[in-house]
Amino acid sequence: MPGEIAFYLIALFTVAFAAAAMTLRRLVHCALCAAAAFAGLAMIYLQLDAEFVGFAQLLVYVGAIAILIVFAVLLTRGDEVAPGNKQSSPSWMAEVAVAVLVLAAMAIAILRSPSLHRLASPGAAAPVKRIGEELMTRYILPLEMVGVLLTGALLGAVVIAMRDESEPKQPERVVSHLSDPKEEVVSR
Amino acid sequence: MIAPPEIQSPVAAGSLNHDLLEVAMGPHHPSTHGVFRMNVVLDGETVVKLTPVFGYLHRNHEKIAEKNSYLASIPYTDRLDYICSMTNNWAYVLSVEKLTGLAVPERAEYIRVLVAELTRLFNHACLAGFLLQDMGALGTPMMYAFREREKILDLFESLTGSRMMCNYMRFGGCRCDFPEGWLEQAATVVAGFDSFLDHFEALLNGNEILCARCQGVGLLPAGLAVNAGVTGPGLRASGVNYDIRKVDQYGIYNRFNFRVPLGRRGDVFDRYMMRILEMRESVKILGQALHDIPAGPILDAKAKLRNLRPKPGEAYGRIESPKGELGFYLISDGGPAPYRYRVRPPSLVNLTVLEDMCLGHTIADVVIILGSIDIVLGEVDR
Amino acid sequence: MNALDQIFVSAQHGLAGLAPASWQPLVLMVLSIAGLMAVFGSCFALTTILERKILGRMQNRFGPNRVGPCGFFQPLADGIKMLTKEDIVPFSADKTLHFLAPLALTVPVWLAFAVLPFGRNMSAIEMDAGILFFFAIGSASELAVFMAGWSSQNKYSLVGAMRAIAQMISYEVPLVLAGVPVLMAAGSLSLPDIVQAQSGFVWNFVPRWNVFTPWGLAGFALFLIAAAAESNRCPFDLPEGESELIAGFLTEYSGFKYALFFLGEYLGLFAVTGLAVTLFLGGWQAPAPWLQWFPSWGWFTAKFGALIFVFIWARATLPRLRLDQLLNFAWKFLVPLALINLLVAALWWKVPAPMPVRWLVCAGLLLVPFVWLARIWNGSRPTQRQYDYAG
Amino acid sequence: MLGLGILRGLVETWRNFQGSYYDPARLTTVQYPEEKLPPQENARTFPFLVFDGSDPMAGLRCTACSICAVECPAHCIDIVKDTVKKPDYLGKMQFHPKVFNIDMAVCMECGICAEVCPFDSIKMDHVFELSSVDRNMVLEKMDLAKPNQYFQHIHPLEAAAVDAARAAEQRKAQAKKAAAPVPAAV
Repeated sequence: MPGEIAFYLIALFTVAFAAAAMTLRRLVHCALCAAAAFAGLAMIYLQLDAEFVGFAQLLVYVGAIAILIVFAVLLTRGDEVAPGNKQSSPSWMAEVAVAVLVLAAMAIAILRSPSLHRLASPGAAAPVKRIGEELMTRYILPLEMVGVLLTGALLGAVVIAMRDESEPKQPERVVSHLSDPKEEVVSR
Repeated sequence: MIAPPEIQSPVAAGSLNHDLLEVAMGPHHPSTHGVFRMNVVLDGETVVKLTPVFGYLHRNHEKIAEKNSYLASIPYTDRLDYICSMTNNWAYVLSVEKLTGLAVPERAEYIRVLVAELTRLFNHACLAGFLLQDMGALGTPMMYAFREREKILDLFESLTGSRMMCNYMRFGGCRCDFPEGWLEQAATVVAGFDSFLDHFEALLNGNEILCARCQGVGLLPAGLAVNAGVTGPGLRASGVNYDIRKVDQYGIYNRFNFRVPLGRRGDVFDRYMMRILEMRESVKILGQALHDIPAGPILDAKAKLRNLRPKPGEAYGRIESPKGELGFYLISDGGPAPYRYRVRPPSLVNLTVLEDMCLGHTIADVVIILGSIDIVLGEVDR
Repeated sequence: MNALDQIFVSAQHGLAGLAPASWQPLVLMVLSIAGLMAVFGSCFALTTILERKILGRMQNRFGPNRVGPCGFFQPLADGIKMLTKEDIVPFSADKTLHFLAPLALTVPVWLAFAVLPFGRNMSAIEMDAGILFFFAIGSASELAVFMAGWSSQNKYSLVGAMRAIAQMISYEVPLVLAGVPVLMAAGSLSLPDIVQAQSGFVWNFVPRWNVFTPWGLAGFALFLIAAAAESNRCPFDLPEGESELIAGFLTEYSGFKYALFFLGEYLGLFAVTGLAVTLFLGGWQAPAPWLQWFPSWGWFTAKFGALIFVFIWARATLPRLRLDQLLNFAWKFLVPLALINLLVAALWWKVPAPMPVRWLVCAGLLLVPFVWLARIWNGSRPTQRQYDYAG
Repeated sequence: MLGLGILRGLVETWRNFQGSYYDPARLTTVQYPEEKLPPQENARTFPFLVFDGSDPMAGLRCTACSICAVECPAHCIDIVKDTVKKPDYLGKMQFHPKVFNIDMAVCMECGICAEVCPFDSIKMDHVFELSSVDRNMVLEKMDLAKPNQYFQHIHPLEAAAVDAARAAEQRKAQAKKAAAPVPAAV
């Protein structure tokens, strides 16, 4: 019973922050709320005794991805949404459609999952060691694929970032008070 | 009724939405060496524009001197570059001596060289300390420099009665002779300074962080330095051989055997090293002066302190102060006060190249470039 | 010996035994938390005064010596000053975030102490993935610093916050990578297991601490450097950079909020130092077989204190790096070296050779890239210069 | 860039760290309220007026010539001459100051007043702990007057020279007086 209360509290926390992340006006607030929602997710994992996944969620999402979002918010021009503007994108229909499709796909996958129909055995927490072993043996191919994908993404990011460098640099402005001596005529 | 101006947050409202960030560094900023302000325009952390704003410490020095007698201006010169009061005194009395044609007894000339080189020692040591403080070294080198400075200030106190505002030199000589044992004490301090420098250099010179921070930062090309009138170690770091002690040979500097170190690149590191190397040379000069100092009077018999009325005319006296060429330009109309009294402060003139040195560097570099120029706001703003 | 060693554990259990049985787990937990907060709270106070005194001595000054005997009540005076100071919130600040930032920094840092083993059987929680917990918790402080810098609506704060984020992201990578060989060696993510893996002695006098292996030594150095950067210590204190940015992201903080930031930074330093002790210096293990009579928590404290001293020592000596150099240093020097270190550590376990040979081979394999990387990371320019003299 | 310079720097700070515990040349701090530096003969802080004898107002050496007030760079000395003359130590009739004020808030302790005084009347003091809760920093004649013994105490060499010179002058004046039969009006 206390576990269930905790679950509902955490779920409320997560959903509330996720909603706040979508509705708040200031982008930085949204980013911080998103980080809080990520932390809520991590708590749900922890409540499920999935220590490794929970901490990885914290480390990756709160520690890295949220920071990246914040960075992106700061580095781009933070044009604030005007207070009266209710709908920020004209193509909202398409977006809703995409969201519904994704939700449907995930719901189908979850509903079809066999684990839904049996209760988790008590003490089924996966020790870190076993996760590691599984990753290194049974799931080695997906792991390697993810690694290759991430490396490719990294290289792509580097290439994109490097393009600025190859462009001809603007000549450094040399400001010298001596370059054009302004003759001042003193009249008496 | 005028509506109150709408207060907007500086970050959200204006600057961040543009690419450039305008920051007013100073007058309340930890590393502007006094009340100095730099209006910096930043692109990220890179400086694209820098406007020095000074005058916060203006004390009307020149006009006060035009009201006071010649003698009464000497204590005011102490307060120009308040670290090096002795050299300020010297530059001023030198120009009055030129104006009046007074001679200086030999012993007084030696005393002047002694105190001026001692001043150069602690000024340069403190500068290195301040520079490292600006670099974030928590003042450790500065404290070591201050430790040595205390010893020199003790000497100054027993000689002149005051540690910093010495008010020591007079037209045609000096105010008072050494107290007993002063020369021996000075010899001890000078003898200890070389080992202090060894330890100081061991602490700093090879430090990788210092090298990385200073080398290639704040380049000052020799041409620009000459055109802008930069003098002192900053000019010599750019490779220009110009030391007024050698050029003018004022006082008795032709009697001493010393060299003028020259840099090759003109960056912050070279300017820092110029100070270190010049300290070594100053120690040499001090050794020779302490050895050769003759007995005799310290004030010219014809010297007249009170009620001095030089013949109408003008004079410009200049010396190599630790910060560069310090000159006093005086016009006398025969009255008890100079008709025109003008200071040529090295700090101010050296400061004019600040923007040229800073452009393209980051905000962290601005601080150390400013530190390497070695300004004292008392002299800049006068 | 055993009694002294376990004095805190037995005291905790003795006290908990007074409570009814169903409450005992809760009481045990509360006692651990109270103990941790009391010990590290006073450790914070002690460190501030000792740091100032040591810095003073290194700079040939006395340091604070006016309040109480030898100035040791100075933290108390500082605390009263901080508490009674006016709490100023800038007019245009984002008041909620401005208020939350110091809390967001301090609270997770306290959590990080939960997994550190301070002595034999002395860790608040024994967790399977302890080190992962530690790093996950530590990553929250970046957001706190960002909140502080952004909400102050001050340009210096904002620049400081940007610096802080860039620095923390960059240095977390080498920090974790430097610790990975230790996890490989111990085969566990649990900190007590890592300490246990370092027990015993080679030839009966060299402890089997990780720091005595080449990869451990390199990892230790990398870890310390990255830890200094993670906790904003000199020479990586750019986010505060008082000579450049006034006080960086702390510029608009005063009073007790400022004190909380201060506390958070020091606690972060303590936590990461404690982790360094655990990972590389054998945790609470004694350094020699004949010194095992000394309680385990005593050894932990001694090693911990020594490392804190090293941080203070570096602070007294080094100027700070520039931001671009700082990032170059992380990405072009620390990260490659940490990766090479990982390889060398793997080699260390796989190479069948007698100990000294193995040691020399691995040390050589680390030394060569070290020299090479050290030369190139800042654009390979010579540091020695020649000067001409005229006349 | 191998970090050797950093290590050398660390050695240097370590040397200073342990040196500060036993080497007095390293730890130069003087813990001020408890310890004080021995006073230097030449040291100068604020000016004071020297008087001879025991009565400050009768023995004041000052003759209200105002040279110090004119030469003072900060013009912080304010002198009003008395209307009656009094004999000085040589028996000569001299004016004395009715008002002699020095504004210590303006004074910059340069010592020029003492330097230019032809009567050895104004000298530089050694006291420096002058802070008070009182805002009035204008010191008057009574506050400024200090006995010659005090002057002898803080500036022994200078005071000895001054005293000798004054004694010689006095002897000369007495010899003159003995030679001249008409006594000067007292």
